[in-house]
Amino acid sequence: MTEFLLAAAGAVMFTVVLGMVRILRGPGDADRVMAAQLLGTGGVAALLLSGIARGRPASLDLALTLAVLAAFASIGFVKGAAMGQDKSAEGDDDP
Amino acid sequence: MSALVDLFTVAAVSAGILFFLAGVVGLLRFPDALTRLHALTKADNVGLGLIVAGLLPQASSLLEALKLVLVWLTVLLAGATVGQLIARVARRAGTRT
Amino acid sequence: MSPTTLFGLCGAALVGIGLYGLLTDSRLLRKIIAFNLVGSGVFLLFGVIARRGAAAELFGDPVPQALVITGIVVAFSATALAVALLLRLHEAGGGATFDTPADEAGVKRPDP
Amino acid sequence: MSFELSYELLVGLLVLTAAAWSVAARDTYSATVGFVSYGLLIAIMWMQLQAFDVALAEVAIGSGLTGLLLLSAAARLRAAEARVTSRPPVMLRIVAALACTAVSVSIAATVLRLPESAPSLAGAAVGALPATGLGNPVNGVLMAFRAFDTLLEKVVLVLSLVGVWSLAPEPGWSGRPRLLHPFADDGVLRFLARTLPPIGLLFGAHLMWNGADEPGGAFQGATVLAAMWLLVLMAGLGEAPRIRERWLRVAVVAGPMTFITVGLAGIGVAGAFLAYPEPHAKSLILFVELPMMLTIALVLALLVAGPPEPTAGP
Repeated sequence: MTEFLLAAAGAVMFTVVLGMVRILRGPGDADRVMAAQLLGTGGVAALLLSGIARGRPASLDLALTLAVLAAFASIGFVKGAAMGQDKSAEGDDDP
Repeated sequence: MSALVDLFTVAAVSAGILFFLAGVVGLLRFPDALTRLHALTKADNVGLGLIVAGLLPQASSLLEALKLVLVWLTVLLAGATVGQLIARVARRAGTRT
Repeated sequence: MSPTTLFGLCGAALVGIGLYGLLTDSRLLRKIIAFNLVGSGVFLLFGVIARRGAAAELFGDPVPQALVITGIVVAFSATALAVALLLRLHEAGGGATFDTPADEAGVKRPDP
Repeated sequence: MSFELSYELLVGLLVLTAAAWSVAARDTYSATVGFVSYGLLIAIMWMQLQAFDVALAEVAIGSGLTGLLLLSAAARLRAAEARVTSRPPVMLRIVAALACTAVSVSIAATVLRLPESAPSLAGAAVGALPATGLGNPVNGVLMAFRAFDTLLEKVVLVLSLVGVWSLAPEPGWSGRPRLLHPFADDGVLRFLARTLPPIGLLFGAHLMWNGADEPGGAFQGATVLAAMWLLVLMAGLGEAPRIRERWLRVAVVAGPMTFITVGLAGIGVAGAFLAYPEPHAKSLILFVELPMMLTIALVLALLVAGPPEPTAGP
C-alpha cells in the first residue's frame, strides 16, 4: 500500500508539473493564477498521499496550512491581476 | 476485509489522479481562459475529493480522518471562491481585447 | 547519491540562480526576489546539514532547523522593509529600477 | 530506494525550474507567481528532509505572506517597470553567469565533501529536552536552549514594523495602512472571508498548542492567524487599525515584553537571564508563547499591509 500511495503522490506531482507550463506560457494573468492554484491543490494532494503512506501525521497539518494559505495567496493573485486591469481600463464595471 | 478496503483506496486514488490529469490536459489544451477554468475546477474539487475519500480508510485515527475531510472542505471553499474571482478577471480581460 | 546530497546540490544551484538575478536585473523588485532565492538556498544547505546530523532517534539535528525558522522570520521582515522602501522610492519619483532612464518625462533623479 | 530518489529528483528539478523562472521571467508579476510556486515546492523539499517545523514555516511565509507582499508590490510597480527594456550587455551577463556558476560549483563541492560522520547537537538537545517539559525538540531549541535568538528575532520583527511605518508620507502618519486597493467585489470574497477564518483560527490555535510536542509552534500558528486577519481586511469586512491607536502599540510589543519579563524573572528564580525554573518550564513557555503569537500575527499582517497612507475617502 505504501508503495502505491507514494507512486500516486509522484503521479500527482508530475501532472501538476505539466500544468506549470501554463505559468510559463500564460498568456493572461488569469491563466497563471489558475496554474498556481492547480499547483497548490496538487501539492496538498501529494502531501496527503505521502503523509499517510509514511505514517507522518505532521504532513496533514502541513497540507491544511497549505490549503488555507493557498486560498489566501490566490486572493492576492486575483487582486493583483484585477489591479493591473484597473490601471489600463479605468473602472469599467466597478460600482 | 482489509484487502477490500485497500482495493477501494486504490480505485478512488487512481480515479482522483485521473481527474487531476484531465484537469491538466484541459488547462493546457482548451482554447481560452474560461474553458480552462472549467477544467481546472474539476481537478481541484473532484480529484482531491476522490483522493481524500480513498485515504480515509487508511487514516490511523479519527482526528486524522477529520483533518483529511477538513483539508478537502477548505480547498473546496477556496476553489469555489477563487474560481469566481478568476473568471471575473478573465472575462474583463476578454471584453477589453 | 543520497537524496540529502541531491538537495544540497539544489541549494548550491539556488544560490547561483539567485545571485545571477541579483547581479543582472536592474529592477529592484526582481532584486528582492532574487535575494530571497539566495537566502532560501542557504537555508536549504542548513537543512541538509541538519538532516545529516540525524541522531538520537531524531530525523535531523534540531538546532540548525530552529536557526532556519529564525532565519525565515528575519528574511521576511527584511523583505517587507525592502518592499516598503521600494514603494516609497517609487512614489517619491525615484523610479523602481537602477536604470538611468533616457528621457523620462518629469522624472529627475541623481546619478546612482 | 531508487523510487524514492526519483521522486526527490523530480521535486529538485521543479524547485530549480520555478527558481529559474522567477529570475528569468520578463514580467515581474509572472515572476512573482513563479516565486510563490517556488515557496510551495521548497516546502515539499523540507518535508522530504524530515524538517516539518521548517516546512510549515516555509509554506506559511514563503508562499503565503511573502507571496501577497510581492504580488501587491508587483501590481503597483507594473506601469513603472513596463518602461524598462534595457538589459546589461551580453558580455557582462556572461561574466556574471560564470561568476555565479563558480559560486554554485564551490558550494556544491563543499556539499560533496562534507565529513562522513556529521557533527550533531541532536543528542544534546534530546537529552536536555525533559527539563523543558516539551516534546518537540525544535521548539525546545527555539524557546529554551536558544531563547535569546528567538527573543531577538521578535525584536527584529517589531523594529522592521517601526521601519515600515516610518516610511509613511507625512499626511498619512497615524492613519491606516491601505491594503492593496479597494477591490470592487460583491459577496464572493466576503463569503470566503466569513467562512475561512473560523477554520483558520481553530487551526492556528491547534498549531501553536500542538507545537509543544509535535511540529508546529507559535510562529507557524501566528502566520495562519495573520493570513486570516488580512483576508478579512482585504474583503472589506474590517478596517486596518490606525497606527496611533494605543492598544495596537501595546499589542505590538506585548510578546517581546512578556518574554523579557519572564527572562528577567529567570535571573532571580533560576539563576540566569531567560532561564526557566525546571518544574514550571512548560507552563512558562506556553505563557510566553501566547502573547507572542498575538504579537507575531499582528506584526506579520501589518508588515504585509505596509505603511499607513493618507486616505482620500472617509
